[in-house]
Amino acid sequence: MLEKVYEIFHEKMKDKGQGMGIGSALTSEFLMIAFLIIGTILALRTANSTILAFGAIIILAAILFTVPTVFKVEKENNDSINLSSFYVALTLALLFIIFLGGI
Amino acid sequence: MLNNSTLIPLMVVLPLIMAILVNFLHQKDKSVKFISIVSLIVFVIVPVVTLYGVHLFSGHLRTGSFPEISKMLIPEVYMGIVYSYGTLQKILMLVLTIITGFSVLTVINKKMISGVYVAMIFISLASTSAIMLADDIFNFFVFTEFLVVAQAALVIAVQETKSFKAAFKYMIFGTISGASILLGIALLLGSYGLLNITDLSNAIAAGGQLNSIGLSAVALLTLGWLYESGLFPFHIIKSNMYENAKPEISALLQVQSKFVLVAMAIILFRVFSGYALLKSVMLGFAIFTVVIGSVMALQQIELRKLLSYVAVSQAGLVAVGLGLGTSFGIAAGIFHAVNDVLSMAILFFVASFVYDKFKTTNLDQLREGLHIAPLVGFVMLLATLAISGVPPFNSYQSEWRLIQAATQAGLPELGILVILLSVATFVAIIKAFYMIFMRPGPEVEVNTEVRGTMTKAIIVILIIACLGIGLFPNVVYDPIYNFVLSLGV
Amino acid sequence: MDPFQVGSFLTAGILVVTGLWALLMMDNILKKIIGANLIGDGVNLVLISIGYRPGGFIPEVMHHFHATATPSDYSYLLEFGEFASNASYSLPFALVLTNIVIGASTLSVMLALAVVLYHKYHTLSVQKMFEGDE
Amino acid sequence: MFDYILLFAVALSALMAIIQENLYKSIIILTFESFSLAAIFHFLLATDVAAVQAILGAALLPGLFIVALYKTTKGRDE
Repeated sequence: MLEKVYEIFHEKMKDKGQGMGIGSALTSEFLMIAFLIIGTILALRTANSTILAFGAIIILAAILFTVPTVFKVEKENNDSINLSSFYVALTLALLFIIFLGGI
Repeated sequence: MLNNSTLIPLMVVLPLIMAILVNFLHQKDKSVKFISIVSLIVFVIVPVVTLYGVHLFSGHLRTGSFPEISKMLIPEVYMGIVYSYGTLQKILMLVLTIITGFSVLTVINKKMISGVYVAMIFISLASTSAIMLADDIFNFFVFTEFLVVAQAALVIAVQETKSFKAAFKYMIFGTISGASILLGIALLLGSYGLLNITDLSNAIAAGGQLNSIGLSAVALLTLGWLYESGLFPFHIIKSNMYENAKPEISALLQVQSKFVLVAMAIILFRVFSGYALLKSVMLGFAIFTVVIGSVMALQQIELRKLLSYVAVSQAGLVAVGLGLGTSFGIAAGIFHAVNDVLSMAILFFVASFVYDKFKTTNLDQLREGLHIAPLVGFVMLLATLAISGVPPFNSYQSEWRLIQAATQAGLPELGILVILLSVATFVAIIKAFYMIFMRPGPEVEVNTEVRGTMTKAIIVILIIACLGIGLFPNVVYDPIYNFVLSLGV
Repeated sequence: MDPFQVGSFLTAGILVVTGLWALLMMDNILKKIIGANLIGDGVNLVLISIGYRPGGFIPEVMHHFHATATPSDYSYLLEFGEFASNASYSLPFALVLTNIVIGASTLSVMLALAVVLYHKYHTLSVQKMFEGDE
Repeated sequence: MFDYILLFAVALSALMAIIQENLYKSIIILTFESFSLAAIFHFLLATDVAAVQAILGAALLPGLFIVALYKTTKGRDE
């Protein structure tokens, strides 16, 4: 299993250094997965256990389908000004929805 | 507590005066050098000798109650700016002035001295101290704008295309955040008629439930907070700034943004005390920043970029402590800010040394550095241990308190996340350490003229400070905890 | 509220939204800076509208009140209470003056950066500047 | 009545300044917007702010923009 994952990362990171690079990419991959699981538990624990169970299953499925997530995260965090603008607009809207909508 | 301390405004006024003075002395390098060293000594001394208290500019102490809500009659409005100076401000001011001093000394030592450059450093110092001291919400806004321009100017001074781009992005989004902070202030002024933070907090607490105007103000000010501290949507912009400044200036910039984070979060907590949703939202953004920052740091193969993302993710960790909202959590977050600023400054000074010595910070081109600079390598290893929370050092104390506070606040999952993040930070920086100092390979080109005595002295002093705080944490932590308790948020 | 005040708030809202749209969506670097200027104008208009008092008078220009004046000595001066209930609220004006100056300085720095970036890339398009090769 | 027309003019010229393709025209419209805003400030009983806004909006701001535009379009022609 792990060898397979290593192969995938090896394929994806041909131009970005090997060995330690892949090691750190794997670390960040595990960190992302841990964050997604812990975030789901944190967000849904307050609701109720049925929602928690379903939400956890959905998130696990999502993780299985999106692995490796690291490269997607990296793609979303480039230096482009347009992407930052999009996220700023999104955040502004989100803040107003949260505070004025009273979620 | 309420003595009118005259020395307090000197912390803001002196740097501004000195900035104007060294700005006039452009190209007279010797006098700039002399004046900067003398004024730096004064800047460090002033916070030490100042008494705790408040300073009232052209004002008088309010007696009795605050004015009625929504009634903007002139005689009832309490005009005049108030600066307050307590134990927390003293600790933060000391750390800020000392690291500013180290940055300026490095700049002088590198013969890059220029009047305008030092002036910009002094203006950013003055703005940060004003943000920490001000008890007036508009004064706070004015100095955030100053800080944005001064920091952008420090990055522009590098004169590379990438730094121009970073500064332009920083200023574009600075306009948005500045406008949103001012709009939030305007909404508060319109509905309560007050600018003084203490009065405003009393008025809002007496008004009960926030109405929709107040809630809009919360949203706008939160956006401003996210920008000033470089959290989630602005983390790329902030890390771009750190990356494209000279490393010794990045050491200063990260101190400023972390302290502004703490100061503005305290202002928000005081103004909207009792509004729990604000803290949850802060916590959410903080967690997201921490994770994204670490993940991005692990991917980098350029030392300065790596350290920038680590700095951003550590700022998120500070915000996690503040977002927990209990007094224990807030104190732990502020304590982590102080600790983290010290160890992060060591790493940035090491990056500065590496940049001068090897003429590059690209990790792929560096190897076998331990023969050339054994002391720097050793201190970088210690700083790596310090920043990832290994026991004898200071971050261990604060991260341990953060985990404890998370558990006490009923969120033990956060404790797990904090542990994972310190592991990730350790992996990211130890990778850089290995590649610079340990990796075998052919010799790299070395600039023999650079001896870096000043940088070595600075990093040794800072690592000793880290060790000292780690061994005697209560010297720093207890005053912070008492201050947070006295805030009553 | 006075209808003129409501109109000012609406205009300020239009200014802020227009500026935000230009700042976030426009590709031209000078249009972005124009957007930044419009946002600042909108916020200033909000602040000034807060201080407006329908049918009141201007506190700075008409010297109806002086700090040391008493009604018996200066019969043409208003009493403090009358002044305070008729003059527009002047605290926001001070804030707006500060903000105008800060906005102008920020704007000039941004314009200078735009010029420098133009000389590096020979284009005004932000897209090409920020996604071109280093 | 005139003050309401000014409000409308400010909103419209802000939109026009953004939509306008020609940057020179855009800057002229922006100057008009700044100046009308100064007039609105006068109607909102803030004369001192109106004076500052009129000076900045009518002289400094278009001057800076025109200089920047001149520097950039001249570079394109070379």
